[in-house]
Amino acid sequence: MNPDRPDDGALPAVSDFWSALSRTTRARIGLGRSGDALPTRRVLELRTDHAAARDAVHTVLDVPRLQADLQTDSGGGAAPVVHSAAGSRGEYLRRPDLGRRLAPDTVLPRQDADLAVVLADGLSPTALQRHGAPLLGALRRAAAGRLRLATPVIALQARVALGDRVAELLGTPAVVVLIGERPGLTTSDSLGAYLTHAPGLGTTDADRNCVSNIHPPEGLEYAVAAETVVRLALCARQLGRSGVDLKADVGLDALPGNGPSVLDAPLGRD
Amino acid sequence: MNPDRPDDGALPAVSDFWSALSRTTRARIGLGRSGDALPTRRVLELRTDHAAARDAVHTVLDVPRLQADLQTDSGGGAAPVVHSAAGSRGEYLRRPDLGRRLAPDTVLPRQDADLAVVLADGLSPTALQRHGAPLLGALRRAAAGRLRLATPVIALQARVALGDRVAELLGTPAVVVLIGERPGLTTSDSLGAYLTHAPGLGTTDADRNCVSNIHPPEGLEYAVAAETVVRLALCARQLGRSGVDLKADVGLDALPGNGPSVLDAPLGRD
Amino acid sequence: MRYSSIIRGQSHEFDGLVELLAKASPRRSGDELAGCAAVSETERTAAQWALADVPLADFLTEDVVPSDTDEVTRLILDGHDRAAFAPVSSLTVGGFRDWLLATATRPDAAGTLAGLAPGLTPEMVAAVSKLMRNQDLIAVSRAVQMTTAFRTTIGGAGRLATRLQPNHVTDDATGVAAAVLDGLLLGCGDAVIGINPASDSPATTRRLLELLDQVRTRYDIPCQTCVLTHVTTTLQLIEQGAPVDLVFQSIAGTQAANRSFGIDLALLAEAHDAGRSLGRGTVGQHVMYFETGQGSALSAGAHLGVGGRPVDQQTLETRAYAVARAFDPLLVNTVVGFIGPEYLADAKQITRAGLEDNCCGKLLGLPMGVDVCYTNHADADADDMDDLAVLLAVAGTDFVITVPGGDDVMLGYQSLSFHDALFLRRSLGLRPAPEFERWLLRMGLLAEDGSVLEIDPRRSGLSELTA
Amino acid sequence: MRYSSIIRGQSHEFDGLVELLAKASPRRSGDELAGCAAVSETERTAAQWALADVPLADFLTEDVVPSDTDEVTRLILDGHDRAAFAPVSSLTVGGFRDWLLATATRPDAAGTLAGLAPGLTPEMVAAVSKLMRNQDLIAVSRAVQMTTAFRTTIGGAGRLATRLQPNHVTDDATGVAAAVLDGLLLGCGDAVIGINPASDSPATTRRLLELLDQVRTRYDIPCQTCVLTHVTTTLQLIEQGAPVDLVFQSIAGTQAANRSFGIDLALLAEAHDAGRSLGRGTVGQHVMYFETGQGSALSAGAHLGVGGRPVDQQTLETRAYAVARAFDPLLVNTVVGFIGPEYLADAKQITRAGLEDNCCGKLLGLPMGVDVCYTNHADADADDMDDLAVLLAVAGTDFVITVPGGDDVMLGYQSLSFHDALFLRRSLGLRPAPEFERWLLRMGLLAEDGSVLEIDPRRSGLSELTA
Ligand code: B12
Ligand code: B12
Repeated sequence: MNPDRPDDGALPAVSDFWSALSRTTRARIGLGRSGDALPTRRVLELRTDHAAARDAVHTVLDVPRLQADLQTDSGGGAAPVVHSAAGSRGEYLRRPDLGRRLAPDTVLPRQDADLAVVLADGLSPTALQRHGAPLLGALRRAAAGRLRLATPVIALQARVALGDRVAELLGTPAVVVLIGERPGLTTSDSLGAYLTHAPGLGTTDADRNCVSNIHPPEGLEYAVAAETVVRLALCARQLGRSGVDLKADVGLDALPGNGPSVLDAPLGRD
Repeated sequence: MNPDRPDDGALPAVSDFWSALSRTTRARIGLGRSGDALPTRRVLELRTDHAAARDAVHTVLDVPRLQADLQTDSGGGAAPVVHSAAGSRGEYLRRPDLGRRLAPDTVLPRQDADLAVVLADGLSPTALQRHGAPLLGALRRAAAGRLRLATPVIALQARVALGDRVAELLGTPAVVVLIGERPGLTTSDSLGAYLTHAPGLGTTDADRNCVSNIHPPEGLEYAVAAETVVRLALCARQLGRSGVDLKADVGLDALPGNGPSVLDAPLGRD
Repeated sequence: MRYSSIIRGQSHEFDGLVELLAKASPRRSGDELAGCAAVSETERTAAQWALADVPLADFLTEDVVPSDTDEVTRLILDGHDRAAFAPVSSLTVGGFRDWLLATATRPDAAGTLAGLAPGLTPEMVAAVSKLMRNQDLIAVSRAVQMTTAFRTTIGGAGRLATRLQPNHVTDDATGVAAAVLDGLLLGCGDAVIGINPASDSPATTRRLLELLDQVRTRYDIPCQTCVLTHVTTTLQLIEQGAPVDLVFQSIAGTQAANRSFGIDLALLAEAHDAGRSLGRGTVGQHVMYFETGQGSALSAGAHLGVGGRPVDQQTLETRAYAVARAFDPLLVNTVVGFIGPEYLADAKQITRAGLEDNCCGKLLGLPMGVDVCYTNHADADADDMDDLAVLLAVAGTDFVITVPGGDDVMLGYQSLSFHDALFLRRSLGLRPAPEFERWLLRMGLLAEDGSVLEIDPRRSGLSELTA
Repeated sequence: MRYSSIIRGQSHEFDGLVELLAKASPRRSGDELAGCAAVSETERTAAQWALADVPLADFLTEDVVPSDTDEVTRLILDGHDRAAFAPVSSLTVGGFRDWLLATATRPDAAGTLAGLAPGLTPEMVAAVSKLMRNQDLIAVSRAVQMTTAFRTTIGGAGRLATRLQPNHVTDDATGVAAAVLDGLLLGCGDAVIGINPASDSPATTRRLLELLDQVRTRYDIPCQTCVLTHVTTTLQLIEQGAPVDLVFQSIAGTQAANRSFGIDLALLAEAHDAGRSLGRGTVGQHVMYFETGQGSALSAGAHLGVGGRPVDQQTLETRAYAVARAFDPLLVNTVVGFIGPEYLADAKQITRAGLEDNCCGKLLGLPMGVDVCYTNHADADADDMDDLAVLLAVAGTDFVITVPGGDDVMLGYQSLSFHDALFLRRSLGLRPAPEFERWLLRMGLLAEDGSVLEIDPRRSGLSELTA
């Protein structure tokens, strides 16, 4: 059996049936059976993927490369880098409280902008490495003429709530955190975007909105994700708050739209 | 419930029945039932004892105190101390191979004696601390006029087979290792005595004899253990080897005995 | 109150129930993170000895989370049924463990325990669980037998239901349908066919609801469907006439934690009423589906109790069950290994927590399921999940979560696979929910001996599902 | 042979079956100690991919331990039954796993697997186990159903037997008898009442043998007794006419390891003959009782295979079963967590090894029991043993070891308690060996529903046992 070349040994026709469907989802459907169990090659695939996913958690972000990608994509000076209060990857995993706080003495210049943008490694540095720059580019395009974005900040060993502190330092009324979601077996490079209007000390997750699973080609596309974030940000400004009260497609039709967003509810490819 | 004051809540008469029997064994008999399960106080006792037993493994031998006890008991200079090749307790537990080797550059003066005596911490330093000196005293008395004992050596982070190396250095034809057996829940201070005749590189456990569970008052008494070791050593010298071939009570009757040994097979207290 | 015990001559003191419960908890990373865990095994057992002597009745007078600032505490106290409590009202926590284990071996155990449930507070139940070994948690929880119902009946002796979880990274309809087909062919979906939507949009949610409803009605499947969006979205969609079977929401054990989830008890009550008003159930009208999981309150910084002391995460979890039982749920699912290693570090902690949650939830009278799962940043693997799944099946858990190949590509974690459910049912002689079982037979998917047959999907009568 | 596989473009090479089997093994401390473990999870899975493609027939031509220096290897090869092997002779290791799991779901599984056993070598069985998840080990082992017999019948569907282990620090007769009484009152002892003697003396052993024989005959208990001394001592006592039911010996998977135990195959054959010559069995004449345990070969430095490479401890353990099956044992017990953390570091490793040993032994046709146990220097506790015990009971293990309160005061470790056996039997609907079950009923110790009754020892008819 070759791990890199699937051939599940099922009747060819059955296999065709499932492989047609497999083009519509990355979920592990039609795996076949050995008695009640998964066939040997499926078990080995899961083990191999698990080994890789565990490694993905511990990947280190290549900061200079990301900074370079951001510049290629969007021009401007190298993005500033901040660290959370978590000293190591091990500490980051055990101590989410530290991942939400900035390292002592972090300074950032105040900015006159509508939305701070934090590029955070989170649980998948790979996700940020791969999708951070193109997503930021899409965000810039979607925001053009509607929202003034602050200079992006790269945050290491960061949790979502770290964005609240960054926004405070920058002095922006809102923040979006583009963060590596925890790596799964199949998807280990997924970015999430968390928008928070008027972040402060009492902010909870109920006060945020989330756009998740950004990782084209399988996951959400950059342009759609970016347009959704921008519309949410505009809507939150109108409503005076983000979070559960911001029912995304309520009243949004009134807002000028630059393109499709998930708020228009496209059911993927269908 | 007071952990230090048992009161199992069973019918008093039933309890009397078992407490009479409990004087004959430290095994946890007559514990009562809650449905099929152990009553709460029994579960808590086991947990408390487990915490203590785990600590016992990591106890550190108080070497000066043991040396002093040995002197009080038997006169002579402070017993020399050797270390195995295991650097720490953690390494000792993970690397039995290191516990069987002497630390590099260990030197010991050659001795003109019949039997080397190694006092080894093994898995229960507490056992050696408590029973090492009195057992050595008993061994001295049992050996008097029958076997010449070498000056005892204290061995730290040691396994049984380390004795073979000590005997080589001392130049004795046989060795007995008095070693802390792994601590149990109830018995955490049990010493074992392992006798090896003509130890060498090819020696295996099949070439040794063992006298186990030495921890009066519940376990084997010093005098009995000592007498057994001495008889085994004499018998091994006669036979030319120790180990499985040395069927303990075969031909031993012919040997001059100083007292009772387990070879006389006393069924404990009955 | 101050509590104390003496171990081998050394005295240990505990300030109030909050500290006592926390220190008596089996070791777990979340309590260490919160700073309330015992510092040594000896201190832990000392707390357990002291806890064993606390009268159950004390939990009715000493708050763990202050009642004046926390509506969950008020819910617990106001809802307490003194008559149901009577049989155990004079027992200590230690005596209660003995009583439970003795009761569990009696033929009338299920009736006795069902009658007791309204008399128990979550804190009593959490307390006794801390004295229980894993085997006790299993023995007691399997003695609890109760059922809830909507279009299938959940729970009862000899049954193990499954949630079919066909998540998709972009909520693609065909992709979701393909996973539904896969699961149905493997005999899963009797607890619920439930999608976590990647998007938060009400429009997307509605389209997914309609998709699932079409599948269900087209094949006349006795099952309930659900899109696990925020309760406010579901409420809005009910108003708009979308086909909502079950109302989903994540809940936690304190008012503040629930607030961080954007909910409170009034909102849940409103949602419960709205759900029931639709009258869509056939064999029952339990409409709520709740998810919980140790650590969520701490994650939201909403884990403090009396005196500002951190409450241990298992006690808080059990309080979430008190929230659940106020709304007669069809399903309560603890997502035990889902959140991450900061709350449950490894397989040992996940296993223990899974057994605790299952037992505590069932003692409080709930239809309990467990998401037998782990994340890739935790110290666990598929072998550990095999073990936990077997333990829970023996412990009489009512349902488990199942995902294609055990891999949720959207939520980024591993749960059980449909195959795992087949293994569990065969190894322990467990069967699907009765209505669903009859449907499987009718569809030719089930053999007489209970095996799910391996058939060519194109000849299954379901193949059009993905067309 | 060189074996290789490519994972995500990176190639991994393995030199011979010895290295391939070792690197494909689930992580454990003993293999790390021996220096043969995979260095990363990726290397481990790479080895598993390569192993999956190895034809089973290759194990008949490529030695793991050289046949010219090892009598165990010669025993394995000489005893191999080609006809029995035929049904799987064309399969690879990976295909064999699929075959086993498919077979396990068929109604004729027990017959098929019993027929296959003589065709399997331990290396084939060890190899396939390395590809199996914990759930596979359970599914396959529970499909194996076979029995052995002496005065009770061991094994068979729906049964779980127990060794009653009444050890005493000084072999005191009254103390031993007290523990025997305790165990019998809790329904244990149907696999064997077996004492590990603290002393090595033949005279002591004989007195213990006589004590147990008196108890057995006095109360007419259908059971076998044993004093677990060295086989040479037992041989000597048989000659002297002592009442020996079973001949005990610890065994290992290489000639050199057995030599370090002071035994070889000829000695075991002699002992087997001597035991059978006594004709003391009533329902059968299986007289051997063997104990094994991962790590014993490595502990004796007797773990090297072809090319002087270390063989992994699980493969060596499985080879010990080949030694066992040559002598038609009544009981084979793997003392899985007994030796210490240098071989199995923690509960996860102990659990995995227990399931492997049980499955591999049963596949080779043996009556397998497991000493569900841990030592105080390992990272495990009673909760972990609760879990493993349940898993094994589901996996159809034939018997477990039981000790008063789970605490062996002489051997210094914790095993299951008599109570644990009650829990297991009730939770999984398992019953004692049939002959012993009838005796329990006759003695008024068993209720009709299979519960062991809680009765006053003084009114039990057994109380004189300790007088
Ligand atoms: C872990 C997780 C949770 C955990 C969070 C606790 C924790 N300590 O991690 C729990 C189980 C409690 C949870 C709850 C909910 N979650 Co959630 N969760 C996730 C998950 C699987 C991973 C998140 C991640 O990796 N974050 C990255 C790490 C590095 O950052 P972090 O700072 O550690 O994580 C924080 C955020 O993830 C935040 N969070 C988690 N879920 C949600 C949901 C929303 C809407 C917001 C604003 C924030 C938020 O909580 C964490 C702690 O502050 C994602 C799926 C995914 N693939 O990302 C879904 C996901 C983000 N959650 C989702 C939802 C809907 C919810 C709930 C609203 C469900 C409900 N009906 O109640 C609740 C309540 C959330 C809230 N307001 O607090 C959706 C969001 C959909 C959307 N586009 O809005 C997602 C995408 C999954 C899904 N498709 O269903 N969740
Ligand atoms: C662990 C153990 C084993 C392990 C040893 C492997 C290992 N790596 O530890 C295993 C399971 C393989 C084992 C096997 C046997 N054991 Co053993 N074992 C023990 C135990 C429980 C603990 C020993 C200990 O703590 N040692 C201290 C540590 C620090 O030293 P160590 O160097 O790590 O340990 C070495 C010795 O313990 C030695 N060893 C272990 N058992 C025996 C038995 C004899 C006779 C000898 C000479 C050496 C020996 O093996 C270890 C590795 O070299 C003791 C009971 C006790 N309370 O002590 C029984 C005990 C020592 N064993 C005993 C017996 C009888 C045996 C067997 C002979 C049984 C049999 N019929 O085959 C076999 C074969 C032993 C041999 N010749 O190698 C008896 C000895 C009785 C006596 N007075 O002679 C004891 C006292 C238990 C009992 N009462 O039944 N044993």
